[in-house]
Amino acid sequence: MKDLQSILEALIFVSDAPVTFERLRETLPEREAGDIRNALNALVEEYRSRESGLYIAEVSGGYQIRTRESVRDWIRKFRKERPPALSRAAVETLAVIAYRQPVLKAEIEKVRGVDSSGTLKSLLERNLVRMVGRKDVPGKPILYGTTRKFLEIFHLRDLSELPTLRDWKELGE
Amino acid sequence: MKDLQSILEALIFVSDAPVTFERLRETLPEREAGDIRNALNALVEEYRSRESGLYIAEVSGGYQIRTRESVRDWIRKFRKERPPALSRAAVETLAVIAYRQPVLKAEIEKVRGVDSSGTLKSLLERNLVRMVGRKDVPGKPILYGTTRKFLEIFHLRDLSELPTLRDWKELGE
Amino acid sequence: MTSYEIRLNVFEGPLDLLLYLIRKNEIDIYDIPMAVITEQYFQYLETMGALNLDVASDYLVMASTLLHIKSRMLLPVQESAEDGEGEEDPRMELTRQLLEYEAFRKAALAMEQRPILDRDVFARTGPPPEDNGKGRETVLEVTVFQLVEAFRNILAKWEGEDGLELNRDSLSVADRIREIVNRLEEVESLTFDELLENLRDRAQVICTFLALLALVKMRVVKAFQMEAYQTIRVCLAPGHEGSPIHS
Repeated sequence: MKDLQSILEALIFVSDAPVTFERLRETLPEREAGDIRNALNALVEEYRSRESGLYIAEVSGGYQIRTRESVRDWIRKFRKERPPALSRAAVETLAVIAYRQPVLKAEIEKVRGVDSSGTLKSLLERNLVRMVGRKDVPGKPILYGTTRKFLEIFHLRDLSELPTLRDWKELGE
Repeated sequence: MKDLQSILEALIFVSDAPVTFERLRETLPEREAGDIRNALNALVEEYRSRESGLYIAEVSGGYQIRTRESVRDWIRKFRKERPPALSRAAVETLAVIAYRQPVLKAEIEKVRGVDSSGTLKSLLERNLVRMVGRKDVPGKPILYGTTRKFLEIFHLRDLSELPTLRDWKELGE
Repeated sequence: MTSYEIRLNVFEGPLDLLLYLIRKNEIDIYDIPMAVITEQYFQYLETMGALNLDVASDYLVMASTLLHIKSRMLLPVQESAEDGEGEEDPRMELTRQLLEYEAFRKAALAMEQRPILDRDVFARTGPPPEDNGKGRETVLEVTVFQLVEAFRNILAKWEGEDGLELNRDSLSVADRIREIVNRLEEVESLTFDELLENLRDRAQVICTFLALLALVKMRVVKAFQMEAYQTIRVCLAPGHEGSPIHS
């Protein structure tokens, strides 16, 4: 493995969140941006071709080493604590927020047809949703949006990676 | 890479401490101990020959993926450049200041129940908190408040946008 | 319990239930037979009642909507309403709502099928291996809600005190005057916004404003604008030193 590639691998490895290209550049100012980009691509490709238990995920605008889906069952067995599962209500609410942000609680509830306070609160607590501001109408209701952690958890590079909502509509409006 | 080897690699990767051979065996009871041992050796050897930024260390009776010494300087630089995330103590102190400002250090400490000098100093250095004046009592103690940067970081237009306990209650206790 | 009954708990809400009924009966969503759907919907609610399950109010609201639409369907269609347009099919609003909800439901389903972190794929946890963990504080990505929560938790330790309705001593105009001068002594000038930032309520804003007016009147402070409509800045008036209200 080439020098630059191995430095990048180590940097991505030590970080506890996806590492952005910008951050890698800042750490390696003496290197050309193009060289860093190429080395990154080569690294991603190397992980892919090695068919190891790991791969480099491009999520939330950055790079992160993760375990492959194929070894999922062993990891789950190995890790005894279970991360709280996302309920259907939670994912549904997240979908509305992800597509409609910035969005009011009232709008979420109108789409879902049910009170969403509890779900929203737990999404806030889990840091998947955040307050992005207040709407400038009487009562100044809170506007919600998704977080960086949401992108990380759902394996999204950015919000544009979500399929458009139209794809899910049976027919036109 | 062979199947067993990639499972072992992933298990060692996700663990937050060196993984012992016994723990690996427990996770893979359907595999022969000898096979596991061989796959582990092959894995260690593969990391060595790849000359990547990582290697598999055999430490304190277990296996752990670590960064090589050759990339140490970049790792140190990488860590230093990133402003460390807010610690729990910092968030707590910031919360007290945000909601109680203008506030004295003594008041913060009374509310938190612990000495907050260090945390306060780091919040000042990070420009999340500033001195807003002095209280007109003997000794003229400094009053603290939040900064514009605080608003930026928390996506607030102004302080009136801070969520209130009532907002929280509306989401159901 | 029959499988029919068990499903009741599975519905995410009235829209979910309605979609289920529509799909089960292979109904054209653009031409919903209101009588059939309303009847089946009520059957479900009755089963829920019989099982002593709490029927959430959301379901009841939908029940009345269904009845309302059904009754409107019975009225003769009024061609050429006053605004010239024919009256919309009373079911259209419901159809739109159902289609929209269904689109989000499908989106949610697609999201669930992604390789989800900590369910399907895993990242390294804990402190970086080379670091011996010493002195590293837990890192957090903080949102404002975590701030309120932190504050709420701290307050919870204090019995009697009621949340954000804090009994802070209200600042008097004199206090604000002193504070403005103190601040201006440290920086050259402040914008109006900067003066008003960190104020938590109307009373404080008013206090500050009155203080500023008083200072301008006493010629301690000068307010100025570089150009019309630009930010108003204030600074200490030339020749002035220190606070006017040294006690």
